[in-house]
Parts: sequence; C-alpha cells; structure tokens
Amino acid sequence: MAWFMGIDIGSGSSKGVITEDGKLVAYHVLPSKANYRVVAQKLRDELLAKVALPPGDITYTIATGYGGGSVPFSNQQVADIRCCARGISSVFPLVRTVIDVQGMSSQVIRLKEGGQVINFVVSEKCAAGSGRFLEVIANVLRIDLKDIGPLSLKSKNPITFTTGCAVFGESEAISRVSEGISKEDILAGVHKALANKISTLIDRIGVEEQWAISGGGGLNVGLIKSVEERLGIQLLVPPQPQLITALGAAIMAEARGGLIARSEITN
Amino acid sequence: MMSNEKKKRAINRLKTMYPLRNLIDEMYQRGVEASKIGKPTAWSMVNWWEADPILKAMDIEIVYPENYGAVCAAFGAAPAYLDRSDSDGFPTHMCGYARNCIGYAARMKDLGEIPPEAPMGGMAKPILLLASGSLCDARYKWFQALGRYLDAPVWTVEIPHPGVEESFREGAYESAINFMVKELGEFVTFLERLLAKKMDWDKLAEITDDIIKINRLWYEINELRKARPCPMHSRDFWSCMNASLYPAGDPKESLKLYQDMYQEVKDRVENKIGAVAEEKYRLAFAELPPWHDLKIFDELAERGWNFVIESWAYHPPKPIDTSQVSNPLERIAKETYQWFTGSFKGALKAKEYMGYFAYPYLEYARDYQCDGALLHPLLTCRTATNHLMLVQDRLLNKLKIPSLVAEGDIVDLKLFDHADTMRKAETLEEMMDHYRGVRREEGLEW
Amino acid sequence: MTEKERKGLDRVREIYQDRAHRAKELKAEGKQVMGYLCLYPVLEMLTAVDLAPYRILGDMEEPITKADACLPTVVCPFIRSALDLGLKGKYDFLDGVVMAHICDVGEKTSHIWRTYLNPSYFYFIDTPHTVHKAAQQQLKEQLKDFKKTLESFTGRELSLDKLKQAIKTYNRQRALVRELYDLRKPDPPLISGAETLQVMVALMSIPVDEGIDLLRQVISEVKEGKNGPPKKPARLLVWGSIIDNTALIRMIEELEANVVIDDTCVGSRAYFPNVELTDDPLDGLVYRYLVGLKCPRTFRESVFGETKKDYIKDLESRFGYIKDYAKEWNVNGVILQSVRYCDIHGYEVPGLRDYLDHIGLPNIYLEHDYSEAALAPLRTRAQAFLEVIG
Amino acid sequence: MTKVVIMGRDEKICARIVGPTGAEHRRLANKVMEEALEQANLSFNEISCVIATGYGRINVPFADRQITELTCHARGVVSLFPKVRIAIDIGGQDAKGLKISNGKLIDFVMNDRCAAGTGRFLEVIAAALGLKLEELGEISLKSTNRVKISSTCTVFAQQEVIQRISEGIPLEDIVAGLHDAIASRVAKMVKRLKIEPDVVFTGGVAKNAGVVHALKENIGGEILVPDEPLLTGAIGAAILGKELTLKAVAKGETIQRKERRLEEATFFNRGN
Repeated sequence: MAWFMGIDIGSGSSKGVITEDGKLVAYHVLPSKANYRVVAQKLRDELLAKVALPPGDITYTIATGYGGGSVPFSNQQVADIRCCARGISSVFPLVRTVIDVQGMSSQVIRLKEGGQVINFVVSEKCAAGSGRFLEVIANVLRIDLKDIGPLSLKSKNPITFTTGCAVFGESEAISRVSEGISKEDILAGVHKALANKISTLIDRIGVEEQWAISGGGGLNVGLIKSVEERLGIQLLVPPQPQLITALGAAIMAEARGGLIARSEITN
Repeated sequence: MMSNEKKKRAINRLKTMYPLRNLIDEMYQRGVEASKIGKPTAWSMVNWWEADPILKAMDIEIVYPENYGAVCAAFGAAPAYLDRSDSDGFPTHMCGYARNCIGYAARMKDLGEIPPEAPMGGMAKPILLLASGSLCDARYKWFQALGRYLDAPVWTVEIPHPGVEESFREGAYESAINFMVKELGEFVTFLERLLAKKMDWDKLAEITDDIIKINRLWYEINELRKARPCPMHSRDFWSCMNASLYPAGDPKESLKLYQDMYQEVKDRVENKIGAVAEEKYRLAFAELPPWHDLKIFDELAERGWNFVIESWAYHPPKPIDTSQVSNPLERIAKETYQWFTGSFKGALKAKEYMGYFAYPYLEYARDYQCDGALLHPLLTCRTATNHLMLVQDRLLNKLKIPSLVAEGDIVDLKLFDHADTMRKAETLEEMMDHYRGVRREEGLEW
Repeated sequence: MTEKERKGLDRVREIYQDRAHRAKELKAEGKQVMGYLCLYPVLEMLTAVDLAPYRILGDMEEPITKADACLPTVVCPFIRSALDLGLKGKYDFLDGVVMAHICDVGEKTSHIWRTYLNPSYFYFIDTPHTVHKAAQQQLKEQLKDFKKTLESFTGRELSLDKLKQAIKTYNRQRALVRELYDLRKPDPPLISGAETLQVMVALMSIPVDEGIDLLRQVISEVKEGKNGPPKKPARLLVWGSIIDNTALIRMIEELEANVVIDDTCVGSRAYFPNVELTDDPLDGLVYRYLVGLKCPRTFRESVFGETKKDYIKDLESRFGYIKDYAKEWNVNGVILQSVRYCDIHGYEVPGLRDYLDHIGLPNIYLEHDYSEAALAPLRTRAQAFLEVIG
Repeated sequence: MTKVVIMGRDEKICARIVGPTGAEHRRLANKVMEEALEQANLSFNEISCVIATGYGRINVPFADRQITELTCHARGVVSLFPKVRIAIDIGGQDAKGLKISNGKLIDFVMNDRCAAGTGRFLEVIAAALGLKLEELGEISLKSTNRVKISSTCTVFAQQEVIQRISEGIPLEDIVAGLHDAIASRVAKMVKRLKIEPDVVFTGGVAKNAGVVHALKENIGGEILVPDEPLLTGAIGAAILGKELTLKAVAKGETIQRKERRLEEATFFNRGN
C-alpha cells in the first residue's frame, strides 16, 4: 500500500487529495484566505484525518497552484498546467483539450494520452478572462455566486458586453440594470463574455476532441452551456472539477514517488 | 553556498565578452563626459546605423534616449520621469522609453540643467533630435512631442518598409535606395548648416567601412552558433550587441575585440564546448530580454536550456557586397535597407508576408535547429509585441516548434513575472519533448 | 418605395445600417469591389480602372474575438476590430484589398491580413513618414507600380484620361462634402454631427458617382432644413482618431452641444484636401495623399531644414488649420478624442492642447476603448466640460 | 452611496441622508428622498427644485435637472472653503480632481476607468482582508515600514496583499501601502491640474485618516477635509438648485420642466 498527496493552493480556494494506487481516497477543500502555509498544513491535517494515517505514510507529496511554493511539507512543486492535464487524463483518458477556469486566469491545455501537455495558452493578466469576472458581476447584482449559473440559464435574451474588462463590465452591468434589463440576461451576458474570451484562447491553439472543463468554472452550469454553445461542442465535466489539478498532482506524485521507491529497491 | 556557485556556472560565458562589454560601458561614459564639456550632442533613435556614421563624421556625440530609458529603469529613476510625463498629459499606455525621456526632458527644462538625480551622468542638452521613421511610430512622434521642452530641431531619417512582394517589383530596390540617398544627402546639408562646417567625406567613408567590417564579423560569430552544442548564449549576445548596433566609440577598437571573440567562439565549436553544461533544449528568444531578471537564464540553463539565437532586430543583416560603392551615403543606404529586407527572398518563398519582425524567426529557428522559443512581449512597446502571436502560430504550425509567451515591459520592470515564467517554462519542456517527436515524424531534420 | 428610389438621408441611414449591401449588389452585377484601410490608398486609381473602392472599417458593437488570436490586446482596438471582421468572413465579398503603412499596427495588420485571408489581389503602399521631395518621389514610384498591378489584376488599362476623369469626379465629391459641411456653419447647424457622420460612412461604402448623387439629394434635403438640430449653447469641434460609429457624437449631441465640425478621418480629413490636376496626374495625387492629408502619422517640420525650433511656430504649422476650422464654424470648444493605444494621436495631445490654450479655445481630451458601452463613463466628462464652458 | 441634502434659501441644511447605492438606483433615490423629507418635516411639493448629480443622476425620475458631480462638487467645496483652488474627491466609483478659480470650476481630471485609485479599491481589499472599511485608516497610522503594492489592478493587488500577509508582513504596513498606492495614483492624476493651495479632499475616502496622510505626502502640502466629506456633492447640487430657482423666479419663470411626482419609479420601465 502506498499513499500519495496532491496539494493545489489556488488564489481563492485550496484543494488537497490523497490517492492510493491511482484511486482517489480522500479530498478536502478550504478557502485559501491569507496564509498559504497555514491553509496547506490544515489541508494536510484534514486529509490525513479522513484516511486515519500518520503523515509518514504519505510516500510523496506534490504541491501546485498559485501558492504551491508555500507548502512546506511537499517533496516537489509542479506547474499547475501539467497537473491539470494529468488529472483530467486520469478521469477521462480520451480528453485532448481541457479548459481550466480558475479565479485568477483561464487556461486551455492540449494534451496527449497519459496527460502529457502538448500546448497550452493562458489568458492575459486580466480579471475579465477569469472566474473573477463572474464574481464581480455576481457581486454587483447581489446574487450568490453559486446561483448565477442556474439563473443565467433562464435568460432568453443575453446582453452583449461590449467591453473586455471586468471593471467596465461592472459599470455596464449597473447601467443595464438601470435600463431595466433582467439580471438573468445580464448574467447570461457575462457568461457569454467569458465564453468568448475562452474561445479566443482556443482559437490560438486549435481544437481536438474530446473536451473537458476543470477548475472552479466547471461548477458553473451557465458557463458550461455558454462555452458549449459558443464552440458547438460537448464538454465533459468531471464530478469534482475543482479537484482536477490536485488530483493530477497526486498522480504525478505516484509516478515520481514510485520511481524513487523502485530506485531504492534496486540500490 | 554550493548551489550559488553552481548557478554562476550554469552559463559558460565567453571570456572575450568582458572586455567588449567594458568598452561599450566606457563608450557611453565618454560620450556623456564629452557632451558635458560642450561638445555638440544629438539625441538619436537607434537607427541601424543609417545616421550614426554621419553624426560621427561630423563629430557629434550621440546619446540614445531609448537606451537611457533602460538605464533609468535599471537605476530606479524611471518612475519619477514616467510620473512627470503622465502628469503633463501624455497617455500612460505609450512607450515606456518615450515617457521616461519626456519626463526627463521636462525636468531638465524646469531645472535648466541635467537633473542631479539622473543616473550615469544623464543626457546633455542636445543640439539636434534625430528621429527615425522606421520601425515604430514612437520613434518620431516622441521627438516631435519633445518640442514642449527642447528647442532643438527634429530631423527624421527614413528607411523604407515595403511589403515582401512589393519589394521585388521592377525598380523598387533602386527607388528605395535612391530615396534614402537623397534624404541622407539632405540630412548632411542640414548638419553642415547646423554646425557651420563641412562634411569630411573621407572620414565618413572610413567610418562606414569600419562599421561594415564590425557587422560582418559579428555576423560570422553568430553563424558559428548554429553548431551543436551552441557555443554562445544569448546573454553574451546582449552584452556585446551594442558595439555593432550603434557603434558609438572607436570602431577600430571594437573590431579588434570582435576578432578575439570570433577566435574564442570558433575554438569552442571545434572543441564542442557549449554555452551550457548539458544542452538539452535549444531556444530562440524574441525581443528585448528582461534586463533586471537575467538570472532567469541561469535558472533555465540549469535545466539544460541554451539560448542559441535571438531577436532579428539586433542582429546584423545578411552580408551583401557594397565594397564597390563609392558614395558612402549609398553604401549606408544599401546596408541598412538590407537590414530590413534581407530575409524577404525566403519570406516570399515561404509565403510569409511579415518579412521582417516575424519571418526571420522562422528562418532562425530552422537554421539554428531550435526546440522552442521564449517570446517576451513588452507591454508598452507595441512594435515589439504586434507580431509575436503570428510568430508563435507560424513556428508551431510550420516548423512544429512550441513557444512560450512571458509578458514584461521595457520600463515597468514589475510586469515580468519570474515565478509564472518558470511555471510555464516547466510546461514548455513537456511540449518541446513532444514536438521533437512530431518533427521527426514529419521529416524535419532536427 | 424600392431601394433605389429612396433618397437622401433615408438612403444614408439605410447604407449606414448595412454598409456592405450596395457593394454586394455591385458584385452581383459583375463589378469588382476593392477594400482599403485608412486614407492612404489612392482611390482615384481604383476608380480609374473601374474598381469600386470600399473602406474597411471596424464595428464598435461587435465584440472582438477572432482577432485576439493574431494581434495582442494592447494595440489599437479599431484595427483589431477591422481585422476581426475580416477573420469572421464579413469582408469576404471584397475582390482584393489595398493597404498602406498608416501606422505600425496598421502595417503589421496589413501583412497579417494577407497571411491569413490571402485575398486574390493585395497591395501594400509603403507611405513615407516625411513629406520631403524625395519622399514624394518615392511614393510616386510606388504608385507607378501599383498602377501596373491594378492593370494586370483587372486586365484593363489605367489610362491617363481615365485617371484625370477620376480625379475630377473625386474633387467634385469633395466639393459637395464641403458644401454639406458649410450647412453646419449657421446656428443652429442644419444637420447634426451624428447625421453628417452617417453620410460620411455611406460615401465610403458606395462608388464615387453614386456618392455624388446621394450628396446632392442630402444637401437639398438639409437645406430645406426641417429636421435640423435645435440651437444649443455649445458648438464643438471633435478632433482625433477614427470615429466610424455615431455613438460618441450622438452621446455628445444628446447633451447641450452641437458638433459642427470634425478633424477625423471619416470626415473632414478624408474629404477636405483636393487633388490638383497636374500634367502628370500622379504628381497631384502624391501631393494630396502625402502632404495634403493631415493625419498625425506623418512627420512635418514647420520649415524644411530649420536649425532652431520654435515651439509655438511648430504648433502653428501643425495645427493652424484647426484654428481656421474653429473660426469658420464658430466653434467654442474642442473635444479631443482617441481610441486607447493609438500612439500617433496620443503623442499629439499635450501639444494640441497647448496650442488650443494658446489661442484661447477650451478643450478636453477623452480616451476610449472603441466600444459603445465603454463610452458611457465619458458622458460625465463631456457634460462637465460643457458646464465649464457654458 | 446615495446622498440627499435638503437646503433652505439661506443655505441652511435641514436634512442630510447617506445610504448605500445598489444596482437599483431608482428605487433607492425615491426611498432616501422620502426619508429626507421626513427628516426635514417637509412634503415633496414644498421643494422648489431637485438637482440630481453623480453616477446615477439619470436615474432620479423626479429631478428637475441633472448636473454632473464635477460641477456640483466644485460648488459644494467652494461653499465650505471659499479659498479652495484644488479639490480632490475620491468616491466608490471614481476619483476626481477639480481646479477652481474665483469659486468657479475651470478644469478637471477624472478616473472612472479602473477601480484602482477609487474607493472601490479599498473596499475590495478590505473585504479580502476581512476588515471593515472604517478600520483601515486607524490601522495604517500604526505602520512604521509600509510595503509597496506593485499591482495597480485591484484584482491583482488583492492577490498581492494576500501574498504579503502570508509572508508575515504586519497588517498595518500593508494597509499603509494600499493607502499610498491609491494616494499616489490620485495625486499623479491631479498633478495635471498644477496644484496650488488650498487643497480640499472630499468623498467617502476622505474619512480615512490613512489616505489623508498618504495624500499629504504625495501632494506635498496641507489638505483640508470637511466635516462631512461625503456630502459635498449633494450640498453643491442643492446650492445650484437654489441659484437656478432664484434666477428663474427673478425672470418670472419656473424651474420645473415637467410634471413632477414623487412616486416609486417602476424598476423595469423607463419612466419620464
């Protein structure tokens, strides 16, 4: 028996998983808050408690994500893009393109079997290309983030955001509200705007079936539908899209840790 | 301790680079000193030495505000100058070098002298602003805008920018050269009036000849970098390019130092000595490097990344024979025009219509057998950014070479994200591995 | 009423709503339509060889998506929008395109356009940056070559006579545009700025002779003066980078102001300079397109070869014509506007404001994102400016 | 924030209301107007003139005139500080610099393109730090070694702040850094007007002692802050309303252009 850990410290939330022989046995999600070290420790404690193991039983730990450098107990830090590709590949082996929508940015990753990255593109450092845009608009409309997806699906006439900036988008939403446009239509509009940004990323690296979505954006049915409509495709949605990167980290830990274990034996 | 030493050795720097770089630094200082004691000084845009030999032959000291922008950025003096430009109403999205210079000029006007805080002795008050119509809008609009602060006249020199196909039409070459020669002639007449002295044509011919020799040699040195492993890293290139790009000092001295460098590089090729310990990946670099974060190249070198070729704009043109041209202005025109159009033949054949800026990267990537490219767009410099998406697309789709975009800026140094670039670099390795296989499958030779 | 019978301003509005309609009709009739970007392609030469010129514009209402895959977002949004429309196939009806070195991003976009859209005919004019004699000669040499490529593309001769004819026709159209602009001199003006802009867009979307007819109808309707704008306290000049959508002008005119004159390239800049009919018509054309067109993309000295610069004299020589406009159209305020990331206009702003302050004309600078919604925040600035000068 | 001031002919304020503005400007305008009338013990018919200003000025269906916040702020500031030459206003939506000469607005600069440099910047980051907006000022004054916030964009500055916290940098130094960031941005913009005393600072952010301090440093001179910095625009609007009314009365006209009713505007219809 060997256990492996993947820790993904994102800008908004932090995710951790433990795998055993390639299978997910425990996961935990916490808001990242201010101190990444603290959240990483807490994540580990919670994960170990769930599987009732002492820390020493974890063969190898890989940290990733925005705060991946602040995980004191990790054996290695790996780029989130690679972890995401490995993670999605473990869930959907036929996926060749994954759209990863995070709080700080969106990225589109093309991969081959086994989850090796063959191309990727990351959105500009602009809130309008990330999940953050949705939050900003949800906030200004005073709607709970988890409700915006379902609500947007009720729209019959989504507005067009003519600006590509979250801050402008906010004032545009305000002025649309005062023009009497429904919140549903505004929300559908912001989903469409983000879907457009994502499709621009896709335009840049080309397309290949099958498709999946990961990251926090994968929890939002409105966004999924907008992307599907915009690109005329079907997105595979993993059961826990926000965990994919952490899962990929654990899977890489298995590969890496397994190697070390073998070399110890041969030595 | 250990790792520090290792880091220092990750890139095997050329020994002959050091004296050349010292010379470049000295040249700058000498220029500043000369201008401070009242020698006529021109502020000039980097002009692919279309105008430099002429200014030198007329004994004008040249300072390059574009370079001075980089100096101010490195010394931390830029933010105050940028603020001044912004508060004088210049839009903030414009070229960082230009805004730095505008702020500097505004402050110099207020004080009536070189601002005391100006790094490296500052830039003396010019008698001439020599703008350039080539490569970017800022390079003449910015000098025109300096009229608010300086009473120096502005002259704009031109290098034509034809389309790839258009450049091969009957008479196009002659017309372009004729245009440049006439304009340079007017410029000389203007300088004679400005300085009340005559051009020394023999001196001009000699300087021009020396500069061309430097460029040939520098070209040959860079040709040697096609070897595996590549003997010279981009960092050595950047350290030395200035003596060829805008030869401000004594060309004969530079020439000697480039000769030494040629020997060292040739020796490395013969003995298969690479610029990095283990050359796992050969890369091209696009546009100006992140000057304040050059250590990233050491980190990448530790991972086996060797930077074997870099931005087109700073490389000397493919050699053409102008030794029989007797009029130095015509010689200058032909050489500088070649700089811009030298790759057009290949571009036309490849049906690539952005014949400079974009196409040369394709040629380089093939000739230098690159595995990948690191593209560094500069956010307030549209000219260094416009073409990079096209480059990225063409490299991948035509040559199966993946690349990485890492944003930065020329003056706002904070824009370059070291950690993010390393994160992407790690991913690029996976891609370079993959595409190596793809190239082999498609019969590309590396 | 059938479409062709519809006259004057109604027809203008129709064309403005669906710019490509007439071009597509012409194409169906067997005429070749030639796209061009900005003001530097020489339209007289296209018309002389029986091509219908059609100006490539952007669309402020259409989000830019496809172009973001080939141009970075830190460049002029107008150019990005135009390229975006091209990549989306909205300019597929064009038989070819003529582009020019208008500015750096315009130049690069020309090459990108050619690379990705591969039009059957493409020509790039490398417009010089200076107006010196040698630069004029260099442009002339290019136009000779341009002529040859047009002839071989169409299989028709571009004869001297036809070229002279085309020059006369265009000058006639230009004179009519002046006449229309003159109708904005009274107070209140007989036609609003927004409507004038629609007329200009329409002219750039149809052949020149049809434009002449249209202008005649519009002028006679405007002279009848039934639906002119009301009298308002402010009479404004709008300066700056391209405006090809009425949103901005409409926003200003919804406030206490009439826009009575512009210095923009879908307006006076495009139509005020005439072509002098020279012995070799190319000479007149070169002069008009290089020296006559007043776009800040071209570098000019107040005196060729001056060795000492006088700032005010320099401003006078660069912007003096704006003072003339202000006098003739009795302007009491200037709105300087530019799309973000437009370098050539950006560098001009402090100098032009210095000049306007110098001649005592109140002014304000507005920068925008070439997007209709992004104009909303500018309303407050424009209104406050009017409150200040009012 | 939505502000209401009701003022008598003598410019004495008889009602002052401040409430948060949501996406639904219109309803709110109505509600706060009713509150203000109650406070002043007046009926709507007794109000001679209603001036609406600010970002949502077009959404006040019962207003007689809409005047920009720039003109209104200038008028309000002049009434409080007759010698003012430069007024700086930082609110939640925008930041403004006003140049005033002889009591009249003659030039202005404004930022509303980006949240950085507005009160919104502080709001967003205070929320990220789990702090109340009102607490920021006091916290920052304890700082001995403020950090430099390098991101200008609010979204990324927020990220940067979180990073600094995790590095163990004291909260007060970070908050002081934020105040400096906003003050230097606004100061840079206002410097376009060529700063001359007296400089007055208004708007919601002027209540934050930390920003006042940072702005003094960045401007390099004294700054006056009114007792109720949030109300300046509304006060100015009321004074302009009074002036317009008196002018109209003198000419024997009325200021009201249309029939005016104070009833709840329906949110989904654009009433006139």
